[in-house]
Amino acid sequence: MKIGVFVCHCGSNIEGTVDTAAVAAAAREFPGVAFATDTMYTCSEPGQEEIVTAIKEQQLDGVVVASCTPRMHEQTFRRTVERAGLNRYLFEMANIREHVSWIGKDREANTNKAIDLVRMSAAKLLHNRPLLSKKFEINKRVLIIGGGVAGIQAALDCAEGGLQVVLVEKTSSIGGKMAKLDKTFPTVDCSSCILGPRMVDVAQHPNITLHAYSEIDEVSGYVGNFEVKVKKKATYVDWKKCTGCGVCMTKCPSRKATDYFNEGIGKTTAINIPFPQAIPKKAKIDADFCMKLQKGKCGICEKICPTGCIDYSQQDEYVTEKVGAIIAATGFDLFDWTVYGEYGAGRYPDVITSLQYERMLSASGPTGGHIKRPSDGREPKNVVFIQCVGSRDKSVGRPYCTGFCCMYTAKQAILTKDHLPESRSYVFYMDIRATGKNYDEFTRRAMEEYDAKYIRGRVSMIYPKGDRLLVRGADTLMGTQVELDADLVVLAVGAQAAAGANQLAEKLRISYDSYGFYMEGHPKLKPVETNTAGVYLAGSCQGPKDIPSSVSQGSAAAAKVLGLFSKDKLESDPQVSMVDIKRCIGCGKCMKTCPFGAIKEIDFRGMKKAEVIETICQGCGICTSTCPQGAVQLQHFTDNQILSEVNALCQF
Amino acid sequence: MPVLKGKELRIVGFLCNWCSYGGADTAGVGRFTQPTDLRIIRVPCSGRIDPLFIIKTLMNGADGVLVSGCHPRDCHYAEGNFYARRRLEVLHRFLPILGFEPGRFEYTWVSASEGQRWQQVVTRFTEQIHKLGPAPKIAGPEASKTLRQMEAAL
Amino acid sequence: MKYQQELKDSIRKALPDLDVVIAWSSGFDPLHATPHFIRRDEDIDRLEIGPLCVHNLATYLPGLRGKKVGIVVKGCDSRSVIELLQENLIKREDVTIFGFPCTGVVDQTKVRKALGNAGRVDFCQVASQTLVVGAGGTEHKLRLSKVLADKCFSCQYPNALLADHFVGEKISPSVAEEEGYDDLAAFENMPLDERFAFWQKEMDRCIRCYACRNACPMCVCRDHCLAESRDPHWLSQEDNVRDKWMFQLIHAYHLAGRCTECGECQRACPMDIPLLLLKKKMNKEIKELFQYEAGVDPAATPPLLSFKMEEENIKEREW
Amino acid sequence: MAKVQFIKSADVKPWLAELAQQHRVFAPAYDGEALIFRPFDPELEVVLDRAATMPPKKTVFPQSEMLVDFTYSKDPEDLSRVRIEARETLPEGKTLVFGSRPCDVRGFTMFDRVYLSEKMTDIYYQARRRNTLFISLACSTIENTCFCHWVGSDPCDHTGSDVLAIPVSGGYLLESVTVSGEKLLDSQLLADGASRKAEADKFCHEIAGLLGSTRDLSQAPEKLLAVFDNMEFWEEVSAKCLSCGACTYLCPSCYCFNITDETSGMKGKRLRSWDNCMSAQFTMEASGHNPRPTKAHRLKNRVGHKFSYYPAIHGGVTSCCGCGRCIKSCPAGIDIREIVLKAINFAPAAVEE
Repeated sequence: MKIGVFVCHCGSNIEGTVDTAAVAAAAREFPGVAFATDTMYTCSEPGQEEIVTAIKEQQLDGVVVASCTPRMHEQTFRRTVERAGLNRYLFEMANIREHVSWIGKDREANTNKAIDLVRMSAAKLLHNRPLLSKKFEINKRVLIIGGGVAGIQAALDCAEGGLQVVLVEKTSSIGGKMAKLDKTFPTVDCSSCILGPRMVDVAQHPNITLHAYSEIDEVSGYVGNFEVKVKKKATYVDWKKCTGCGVCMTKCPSRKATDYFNEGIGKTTAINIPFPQAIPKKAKIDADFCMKLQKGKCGICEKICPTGCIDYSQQDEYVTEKVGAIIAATGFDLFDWTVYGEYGAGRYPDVITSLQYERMLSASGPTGGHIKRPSDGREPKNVVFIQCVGSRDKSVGRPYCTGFCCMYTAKQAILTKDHLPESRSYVFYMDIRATGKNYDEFTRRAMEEYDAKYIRGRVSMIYPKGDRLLVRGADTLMGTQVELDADLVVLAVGAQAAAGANQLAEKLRISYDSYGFYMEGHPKLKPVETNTAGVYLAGSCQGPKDIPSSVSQGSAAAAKVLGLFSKDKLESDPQVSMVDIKRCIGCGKCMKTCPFGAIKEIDFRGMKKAEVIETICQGCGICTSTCPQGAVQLQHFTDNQILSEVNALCQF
Repeated sequence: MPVLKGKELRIVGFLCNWCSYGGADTAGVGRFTQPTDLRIIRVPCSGRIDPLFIIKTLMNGADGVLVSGCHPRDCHYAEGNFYARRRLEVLHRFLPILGFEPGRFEYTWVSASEGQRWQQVVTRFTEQIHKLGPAPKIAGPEASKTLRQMEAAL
Repeated sequence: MKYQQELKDSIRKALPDLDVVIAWSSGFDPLHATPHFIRRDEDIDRLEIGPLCVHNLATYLPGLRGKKVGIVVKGCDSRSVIELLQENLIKREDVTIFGFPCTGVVDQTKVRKALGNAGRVDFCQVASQTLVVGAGGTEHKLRLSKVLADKCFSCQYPNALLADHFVGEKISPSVAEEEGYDDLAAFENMPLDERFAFWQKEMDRCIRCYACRNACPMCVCRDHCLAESRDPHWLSQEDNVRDKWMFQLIHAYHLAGRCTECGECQRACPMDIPLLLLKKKMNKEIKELFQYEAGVDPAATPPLLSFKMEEENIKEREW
Repeated sequence: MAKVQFIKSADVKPWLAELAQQHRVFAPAYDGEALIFRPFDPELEVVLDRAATMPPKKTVFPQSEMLVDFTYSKDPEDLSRVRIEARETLPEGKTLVFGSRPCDVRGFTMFDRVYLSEKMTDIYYQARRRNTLFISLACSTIENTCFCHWVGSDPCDHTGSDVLAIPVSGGYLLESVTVSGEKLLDSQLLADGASRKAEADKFCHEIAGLLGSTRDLSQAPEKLLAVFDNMEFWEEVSAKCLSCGACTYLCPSCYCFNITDETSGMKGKRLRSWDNCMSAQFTMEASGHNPRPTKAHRLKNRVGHKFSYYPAIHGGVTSCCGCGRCIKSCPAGIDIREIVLKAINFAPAAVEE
C-alpha cells in the first residue's frame, strides 16, 4: 500500500502545541507511507485539493489525515479521497487535536503522542479493505413521538411534504405545554389562538395518523425500516363513536379527579375532555377516580352518553407501525420545586408555580382568567416572582439554565398588571437572560412600563405572616436585606427531562445526558440528529427551549426526514460484520448476542453456518468479540485491524 | 520501547466511538488538560472489545490499559456495554492470577457529554499507573535474538 | 469396578441402535486406560471402568455429529456433554449417555512421581483405598488419596448429571462445596511477582502441541483455532513465552463460563503445565459473579452470552 | 580405537561445569513435573535415572528459529521505493548435550538423511548438527513403551552419539564414538576405564535382554501401502486420536516444519517452526481444499511415513527410534506399535461373491 499522511496545523490549534512538520517527518519512516506533509487547514478547500492531487500524483492508495476528531471530519475526508478515486474506507484519521493539542501544552510530549497516533492509523490502514455499500428499500413513513408544539410542527411539515405521519401523544390531547399557556412572549399574543389552528390542522390532515393517549412500547429495526409497537392506553371510551359533546362531564358525579391540564388548580371530573380545544376532542375516564371502575357502582356516563361510546371493559391495545424515521419530541417536565424548604416545600397554598399561574391567567382556565389567591380567593396586591427555581442551582442537581423563565416571568408581570392594575409585581432574579429577538426590550417594558420591581438576589425564606406571606431575600446590587409582604408568590420553575425520557431513549437506542436530555449528533452541526441513524430530535427533549426554538427544531427535524426520504433507496453502512464461512462452525454464539437479530443460521452444504443480514447489522461488533474462532469479523474494525494498532503502540 | 525518555508510561485506551471517544473529544474541546501517556484505540462499541485485546496489550508490555464505554443503559447499540461489563469484570478479577497488578487494567463509563469526568479518569488512571511504575515485560519475539547473541558469544 | 458388568449389559442392550459406544479399555500398560470405541458386540468385553479412566470422552462427541453415539461418562464428563448440548453442538437424540458413580480418577503425574523410576509395569489392581502396582519386580502400594487427580478432591458431581442409563448407586460428593477452591487460594496467596514469574517459567516449556486444546471437550473450534490463524493473526508461530502464554489465555477466555473443569487440558499436557489453575480461577470468578456453573443445566445460557441490566455482583468502580 | 574413560557419579556435575566453559551444555533436569533438557546449571539436579519427557530435539532443531531477518528501507527521494535487506541468521556456538538416550540421538540420523542429503543441504540444520555434541547414556530401565529393538537399535546403541556413557558401579564408563567425542574425554576428572569395559558389556547385554522379544517389521512398508486406501481401517485406528501434536513434537525423528514471516514496523523475520502432520492445517491448501481432511488421513500419514514411505526411499530404515514417547505422552493413549502390527497382520476380508 502507498499511504499519504497529511498532518493538519488547524491554524494554531494543533501547530501551537504539536510540531506537525516533525510528525510528518516521522510518518515518512512508517511502513507503507509513501508521502507525508503538514498542511495549514486540511479540511479547507485547498487542503482537500492537496489530498486529491497527492493521491493522483503519488498514486496513493491509502490516506491518513492527522487533525481533529473523526467524529468531526471523517465523513469530509472520506468524500475527499472518494473524489480522488479511492474507496472511502482506505482512509484513517488520527485525532491529534481533541486528544492531543488541546489537552496539553508540552510540545515534545504532544509531538511524540501525535507521532504514535499517526503510527497507529497507518498500521491500521495497511489492513483496511475497500468496502462497498448495499442499497435497500425504505418505508417513507415517519413516527413523531410527542404532540407538543415541536411535534406538531414536525408532523405538519412532514405531512405537507407528502409523508405519511404517525403522531403519538402520551396524554389524551396534543398541544403540550404551549396549550396550557395564556399568552406568549414577547408579543403577548394568545397562545391557544396561534396553536389551536395548528392542532386542528393535525386532526384534519389526511397524511397524519394520531394516536393520542398512547405510548411507545417497543422499537426495532433500523433506519428506513423501523417497527414500532404503540401502546394505546385504555380510555374506556370508544373514540370512534365519541363526538366530544361533553355531556358525560356535566353529569359525572366524581368531581374530584386531578386536573392535570390545569396543573392541579381546581379539580375535574373522572370522565373528562382535558380542555375545550383538545385534539382529539374525545373523553377519557381517569380510572383512579371513576366510581364504576373502582367500585363497580355508578355507570351514569354510560347511561347518558348519546352515542353509547362508554366501554368500562376496554383494555390497552397495541398497534404496530412501520416507519422509516422517528422524531422524538417528548418535551420536558417541570422541576419538582417542593425540594426547596425555604419556599415552604408546598405547605403554603399561595406559593404556586408559573404554569399554575399561567392557567389562572387563562380565560379558559379554572378561575376564568381571574387572578385569585388559592387560599382565600382574594385578589392579590403584591405578587412576588422568584426566578431560577430548579435552574442554575447545583444544590438540587440542576446547574443548567432553563433559558425561558426570565421571559415568561416578565410576561407574567406584565399580565398581572393588565389583570390587576392596582397590583405590584416584584421579581427576584439572578441574571436576566433575554437574548432573543425583541426579548430584552420586552423585559425592559415589564420594568419600565409595567412597574415590575426587579430585585437582583435570591430569596432566602418565605414565612406566613397573618394571611399573607413574608418574603425575605437579598438585594445583591444594593447590598441590603429585603423583606416583602406578598399576597401571592409565583415560582419560575425550571424545566427537567420528561418522566420516562430515559426509558424511551433506551428503546430508541439514543443517548441522553446526565439530566436525561437527549444527545444531539453534534452540538453545533447536528442539532436535530442523533447518533442513531433515522432518529431525530425536536424541541425540549434535547434541552429546554422556548416556543420559537422548538418550532424551528420541529421544522428542522422534518427537513431532515424529508431529506432522508428524498432518496428511493438508502445505502447501508458497509461497516458491518461478515462471516468467514470457512472458519464458522455454526455454534450460534453470535446469534445469541446480536442485539439486532442481524445474524441468521443458514445451511451451507449440510453444515450450519452463520450469516449476517447486512441491512440489519448496525456494526457494534459484539458478535466479533463473541466468536471464539474469529470467524465473524466487523468490517473496518477487524481483529487484525485492532491488533495492528495494539502492535503499533506496544513494541517492547 | 522507552516512551519519551522515560517520562511517560505506555497506557492504551479502548474507547467506544459513541460515548467515551466523544467524551474524550468533549474534554479536548473544553481544553481539559490531561497527562499525555494515553493512546486511544477507537472501537465502535465497548461490546466490540474482546477481553483478549486487553490481555494482548498487557502481554505486549503496555503499562496500563483503560477501557471506557457508554454508561450501562446508554449503549448506542442498546446492549453492547452490558456484555462488555460482564466480560471486563471477569477479566478484571482474572488478571491477578497471572501476576498482573490489579490496577493495570480498569474499565469505566464516560458519556460523550462528560468531558470533565474524562479528564479526571485519565488523570487518575495515569497517576495510578505511574505509581505502579513500568510493567514487567514478558519475553517476546526479541527473545530468540537474545538466544542468538548468546550463541554468538560462545 | 463394581458396576462394570452391569454397564456392559446395559451397553450390550443398547448397541444395536447405536453406531458406536465410547468407553474405556486397558491401554498400553496395566496402569493406563485408553478410550475404547465399541462398534461390535465383542468390543464390549474389553470395556473397563475405574480410577484409570481419566479421559473425558465427551471430547469426541462433536466430531461424531450425525452418528448415533453412546458414551460412558463420569460425573465431570457428563457436565461437558450437558454443555455441548446447551451450545447446540450435539443433538440430544443422537447421544445415549451411560453413567456410573465415579469415586475419582488417578493423576498419572502423581502416580509417576510416586513410583519413581520403577521401570516396566506388570500389573495394576485397584483395592479399596489403594492402587497396587507391580513394576520393576516390586509391588507398590499407592494410597488413592495420594494419587487421585486434584479435581476429584473438589468434585461436586460424582454421578452423571444427565444419563439415559445409570448403573450402580448414586454417591454423594466427598468434599464440601466451599473447599473446592482451596488449591487456588493457596496459589493466590503467592506474591504477584512470583505468580508472574511462575507462569512465565511454566509456559516456557510449552511445545505448542495443543494437546490441551484438542483434549478439551469445549474447544469446539477444532481446525479453526486462532492459534494457527493468520486472519485473524493473534499469535506468531515463534517459540516465545509471550505467544505461548497468550495462547493459554485465549483458551481460558474462550472457556469462560463454559469450562466444566474436567481438567483434560492439564492431563493432556505432555509437559505437565498446570493449566487447570487458570480455568479454575475463571470458574471461581464466574461463579461468584453470576452464580453460574457450566454444564449443569442444558437449558441455561452461559453468563458471558447474556447480561442483566442491573448486575447484583458487579460493583463498577467509581472511575 | 575408541577412548574409554571412567567418571565417578559425583564428578558428573563438575565435569559438565568444565565442559560448559566451551559449550552450551544441556542436561536433563526437572522443570515442574516435566523432565527436559535444560541449560546446565550447577544449582539444578541432573536427572539421569529415567528418560526425559522430551528428547533433546530442540538443541539441533529448535521449536522455532529465525532463518532470515529483514529490514525495509525507503529511498529518501521516493518513499514508495522500498528496499528489502535480508540476512541469513546462521546459528553459531558449540552445544553439548549430556544424558540423551541412544534412541533420542539416533533420531537425528533420520533428520540427516533428509536435511544433509547429497541433493540438498539445510544450512541451518547443518550448522547446529555440526556444532552439537552428544554424550548419550545407555538406558538402565526399560519401560512398557520402549521398543527400540523393533527398529534396529538397543539400549547401548551409540549411533549418532559422540560419547556413550554406560552405567557401571560407582559411575559411568565413557566410550568415545567420534573424534570430537574423544576430545571431550580429556578431563582431569576422568580416569581410564578400560578395566570396567567388561562390566559395561555385561550391562548392555542384560539390559537388552530385558526388552524381550522383537517383532519383525520388514513387511511394514508393503503392508501399510496395502491398507492405504482402506479408510475404514484408518478410521478405526484413529478414532481416539485428538489431532494434537504431542506425538510429533516429542518424537526424536519428526522433522517437519512450517515457515512464516512476521513483521513489526520496518523489520521482520522469517521463522521456521515445528509443524505436525496431525494438524488439519498441515496440508491445508490456500484454496481451502485439504487433501488430508480427517484425522484418519493424518494418522495414516504419520504411521505410513515412519514405517513405509521413509524406509522406501532411505534404504529400508524406519523413521522411528522406538523411544515410545508418542505412546506415553499421547493424551488418548494411542499405541503406534499396535497400529503397525495391525496393518502387518491385516487380512482383507474375503471378497463376497
